[in-house]
Amino acid sequence: MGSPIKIKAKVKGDVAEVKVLMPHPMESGVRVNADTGEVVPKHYIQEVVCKHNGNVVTTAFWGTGVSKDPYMAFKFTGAKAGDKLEVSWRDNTGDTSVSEVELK
Amino acid sequence: MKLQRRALVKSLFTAAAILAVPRWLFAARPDAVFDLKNAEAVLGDLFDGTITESDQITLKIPDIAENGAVVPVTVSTDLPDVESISVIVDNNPTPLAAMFELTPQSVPDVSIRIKMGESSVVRTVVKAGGKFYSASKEVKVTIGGCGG
Amino acid sequence: MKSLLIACFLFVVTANVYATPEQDRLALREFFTQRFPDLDLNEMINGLYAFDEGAREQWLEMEDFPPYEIAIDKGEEAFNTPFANGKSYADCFENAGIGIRQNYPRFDAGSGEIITLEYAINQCRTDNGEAPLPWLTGQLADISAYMAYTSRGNTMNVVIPDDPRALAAYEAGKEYYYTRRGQLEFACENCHMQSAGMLLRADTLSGMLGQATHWPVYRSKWGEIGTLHKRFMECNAQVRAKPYEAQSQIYRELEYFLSYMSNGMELNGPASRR
Amino acid sequence: MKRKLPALAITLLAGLMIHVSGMAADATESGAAIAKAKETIRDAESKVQLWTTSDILLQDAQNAAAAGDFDLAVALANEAGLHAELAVATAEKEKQVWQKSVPK
Repeated sequence: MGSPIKIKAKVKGDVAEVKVLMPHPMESGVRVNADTGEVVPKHYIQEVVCKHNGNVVTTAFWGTGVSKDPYMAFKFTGAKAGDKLEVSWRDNTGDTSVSEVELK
Repeated sequence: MKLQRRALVKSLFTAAAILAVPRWLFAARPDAVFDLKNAEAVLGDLFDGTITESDQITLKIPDIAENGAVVPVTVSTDLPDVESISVIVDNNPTPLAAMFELTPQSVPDVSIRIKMGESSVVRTVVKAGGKFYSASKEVKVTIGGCGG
Repeated sequence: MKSLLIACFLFVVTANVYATPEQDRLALREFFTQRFPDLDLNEMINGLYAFDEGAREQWLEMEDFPPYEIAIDKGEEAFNTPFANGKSYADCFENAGIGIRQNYPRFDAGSGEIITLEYAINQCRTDNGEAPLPWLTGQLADISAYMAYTSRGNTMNVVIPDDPRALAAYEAGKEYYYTRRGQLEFACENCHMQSAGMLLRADTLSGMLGQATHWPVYRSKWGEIGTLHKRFMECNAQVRAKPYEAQSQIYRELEYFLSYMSNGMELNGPASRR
Repeated sequence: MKRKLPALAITLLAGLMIHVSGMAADATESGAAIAKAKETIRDAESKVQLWTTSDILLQDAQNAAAAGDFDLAVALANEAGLHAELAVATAEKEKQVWQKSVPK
């Protein structure tokens, strides 16, 4: 189980503005550990799924070019306060994390 | 025991819900394209059709990146029926950084922070109404995302 | 004539040696007012982003959801986790450790030492039978980040009591700041006063005012949150001066001086930087 | 020994003799140079902040000695000591002038 996902979501009109921060090393597989001289193996999030009341609203597929502790923001319509928003990720090692918040 | 049963019922319900929603939600991650080392190959493999430049896409990214390890990118567009938004960094070892699959519920306005190993053209390709549109920008990097 | 010269000489010597910390602070603010007449000096708590518009925009985007929030969460959890003896960090600090960052570093009359916040955190641990944490990054920086976060918006209020040892510590920190060192022979002052707001290669240099208000910092270059003393060590190494140990006496004195110079400014830690 | 050695051999031999007995340092000399540099550095460090270069040069000198390149080891050790002396010189000069930079 990966680190908890941090989600900030607010509703303006019927549009939800969502910002997500996911603690994750996002190792590209080309970085060399300065202490050991060894290449740090690839370890990165490949897929992020965002669900509004259980329905997928956005899916993100990522490569190794996304920054450490990834951030993403997106918007969707048809939202109101109290709705559920779930964000989950899966990385190349099969590790996952999922968090849910209520829209405000 | 009861809980497990409920979980099972719930997962069956979820499976049913999945079957009911449109197929395009379940496009798998194009793993092979994410491994390609050449931007042209990425564009050719990922987008099955002509890509036209569009001024209806706003690609917000700094001219000079503060730090190549963290470059903020925002893509938004006025194009209707947006299905996906991709971000490609030509000079990165694997150029395809991210691909967002949107739904009719989405507002086509996404942000992400990307790594850039060196100065490069950054481009976005928007799939809308079955067609492909793009915008690009040259970004200078002063500290590489791979070290420094 | 001769006596006038002597008088002048005496005046200069007196001014040099006996400038009070408060006179130093006001003179420093005047220096930056002259250098940047159009700048609101309070903006200098944001370091280089007070000067560099392009960098500032990217920083503001980072601040939308800054990566140091992860450290604040972890720090809060660690802060509230009791020690093996049942006590906790809250027992070691005034006001249970909440909203007090602006008072550090402080002079401890008992030991005659300068106590930085990180020093106090580890002191709290060892006093309660726990092993001290590494100084530069990790849990200590997380706890420091949380404690700074609870103090945001407060006004920097470092006190130099009427004690010759406190004043000597301040003076030692001041001398350190203005002394050239390392193979490149740069003083802190050369970069952060003379050249503040200008480019060093591709980096816009921050100004001295506000340099101590926003720690610890998540530097994208580090890819993690780190303490002020990590930055001191890095600055030293950049001018090819052999860094001292984190929380060494001289670095604590330097922090004391530097923080006093930011008195009256808003505490805004933790922060994100390039 | 034959009366007539080929000219090339004579040149080589002469070169070798000069190398061993004349200009070149041996393990003892490089060891002494390294010890002296260490002392100079230690002495300087007790008074002032060193340059990072002294430690680096000293390490390089030790590496050179370990690799049998005693000439290089001596040169690097001397340079390491010199950098320590320069750090002291700068610090002493600065003692006199740092006050001039303080805004009044």
